[in-house]
Amino acid sequence: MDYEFKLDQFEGPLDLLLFLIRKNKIDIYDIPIALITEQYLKYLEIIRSLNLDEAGEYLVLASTLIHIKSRMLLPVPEEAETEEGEGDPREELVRQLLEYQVFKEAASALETRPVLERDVFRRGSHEGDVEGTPEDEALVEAGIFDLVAALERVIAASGSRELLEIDLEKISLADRINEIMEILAKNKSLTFHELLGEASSKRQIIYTFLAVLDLVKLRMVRAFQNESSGIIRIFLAVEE
Amino acid sequence: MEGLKAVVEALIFASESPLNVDKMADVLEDVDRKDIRDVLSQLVEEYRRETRGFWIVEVAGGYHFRTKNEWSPWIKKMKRGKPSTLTPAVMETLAVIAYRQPVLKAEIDKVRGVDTGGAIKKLLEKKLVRIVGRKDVPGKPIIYGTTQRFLEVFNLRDLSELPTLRELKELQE
Amino acid sequence: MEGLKAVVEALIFASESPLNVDKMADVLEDVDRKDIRDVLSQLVEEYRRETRGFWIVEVAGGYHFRTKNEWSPWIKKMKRGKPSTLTPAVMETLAVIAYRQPVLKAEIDKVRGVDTGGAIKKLLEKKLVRIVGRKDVPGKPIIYGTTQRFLEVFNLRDLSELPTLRELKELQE
Repeated sequence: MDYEFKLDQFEGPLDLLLFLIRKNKIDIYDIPIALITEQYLKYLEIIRSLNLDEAGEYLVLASTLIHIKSRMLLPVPEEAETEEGEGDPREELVRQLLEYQVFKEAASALETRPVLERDVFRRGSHEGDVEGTPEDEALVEAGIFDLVAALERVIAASGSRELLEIDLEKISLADRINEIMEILAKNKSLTFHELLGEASSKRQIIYTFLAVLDLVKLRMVRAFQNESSGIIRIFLAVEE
Repeated sequence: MEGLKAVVEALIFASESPLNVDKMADVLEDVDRKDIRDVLSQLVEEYRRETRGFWIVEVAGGYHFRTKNEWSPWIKKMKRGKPSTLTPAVMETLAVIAYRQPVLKAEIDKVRGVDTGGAIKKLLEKKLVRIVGRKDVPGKPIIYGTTQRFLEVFNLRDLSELPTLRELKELQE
Repeated sequence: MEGLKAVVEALIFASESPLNVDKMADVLEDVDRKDIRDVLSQLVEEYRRETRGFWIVEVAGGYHFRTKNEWSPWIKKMKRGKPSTLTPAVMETLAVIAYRQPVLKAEIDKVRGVDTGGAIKKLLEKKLVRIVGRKDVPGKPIIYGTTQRFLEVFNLRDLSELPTLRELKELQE
């Protein structure tokens, strides 16, 4: 067998396996697993020797192939075959291969379409087609990925370590803080109990408690306890 | 309305993204939707029939002007800059997302048999794919789907226009 | 050349700036300049005469498609509702507020290393950010947080759905 292939020829282990199946003109539903495993491992050796980063991705399938090969060598327990659904050990792999093949084909089908800015083009310029187009300030077009990407830029620029690990728990807390501040803006003050009354789940009760602590620490609210009744009342620290 | 055809033509032309009938009706308050649809199909047909540089295509849920395929060699030459093409790995990832959406990264990885993080990032950057939300299971994994731009770039009216996956059906039988 | 008129039409349409005869001749190597000029004046004349949405105008030493003036009221109306995008600086400020809220302007400035007053103003106008409260320290600095509208625009159920940086890192090769 000749090993001539381009390094970037394969998109992954499944792609390599499909290549071997086609190269050997094998029926995908009846893969001679010993032969294919042998060839797969030889290619894997080359990939590894070339120190390709992705060699690791090919290892998992290699072990799957070896596992299937060993299972096929074992005699099939007579009753188990039909009763317990212990079918052909190759079945799962075939399924995966067929599925992968479908999407590989779908990808090339997509590429044959008239692709924008490759085969067909939009109007090049939108400048000056109408003068003075006012902008509606309320409408914004942006995706959540743009937001994370923006954060990444900020961190890269500032080298700020503390920003690196974003604590989602803290952000959930921010949600509750926003809500409490809103409630307090409407009702001058509230008892802690009243705030809790809004919380429906255990999680929400915890967040309410943490949010009040945080707000006190941030000096955004003030909490007072009545000496005789023990009731805690929360006020906005600064009146608007 | 006098000149309705020309106005509709002007609106599609001036719009930066495909324009749908709803939006046109919004702008042309007193005009009947039926009349808008009538001039639309007249326009589409005229541009299709005549030997012109561009025509009106139905894409991403609306109507938009696009150059006709046959002139692409000259336009490419004019634009010189090479269009950024997607690598096969990125295209495969896009295909899985397009057909399987809403889909999790773990599912895409499984189909392709490799880690698809880099490809997903590329698709997010190109705005062909977006974060749809998070799945309500432990770990709250991110759910991906395609964008309006995906439809525009691959000249699809909507997702139902994606070529059907014939072989996959066979597999499911 | 067969279809020269259509090619010229397509080139003007796809060009990012007004296109002059020199540039067209460059692209259409074997075609005589005189022929290009001929189809150009035919095109200009046809668009001028016909009742159409747009025409070809000569601007900045080149040819360019532009909507006809008489339709501008409708086009303006259409463009009014057009969603705008945020500049990178505004987006970065929004990201800091979203992930660090409740947060003071001084903290945002520190993280971004610039004065973010303008960006915050823009975000307040767009109702993506609001004043959550004031801190009870000298100067009573304003504390910022995101709004309900922020969640709507970014399609989030709540703030815990914000993707983490770790998730973004996972998407890198």
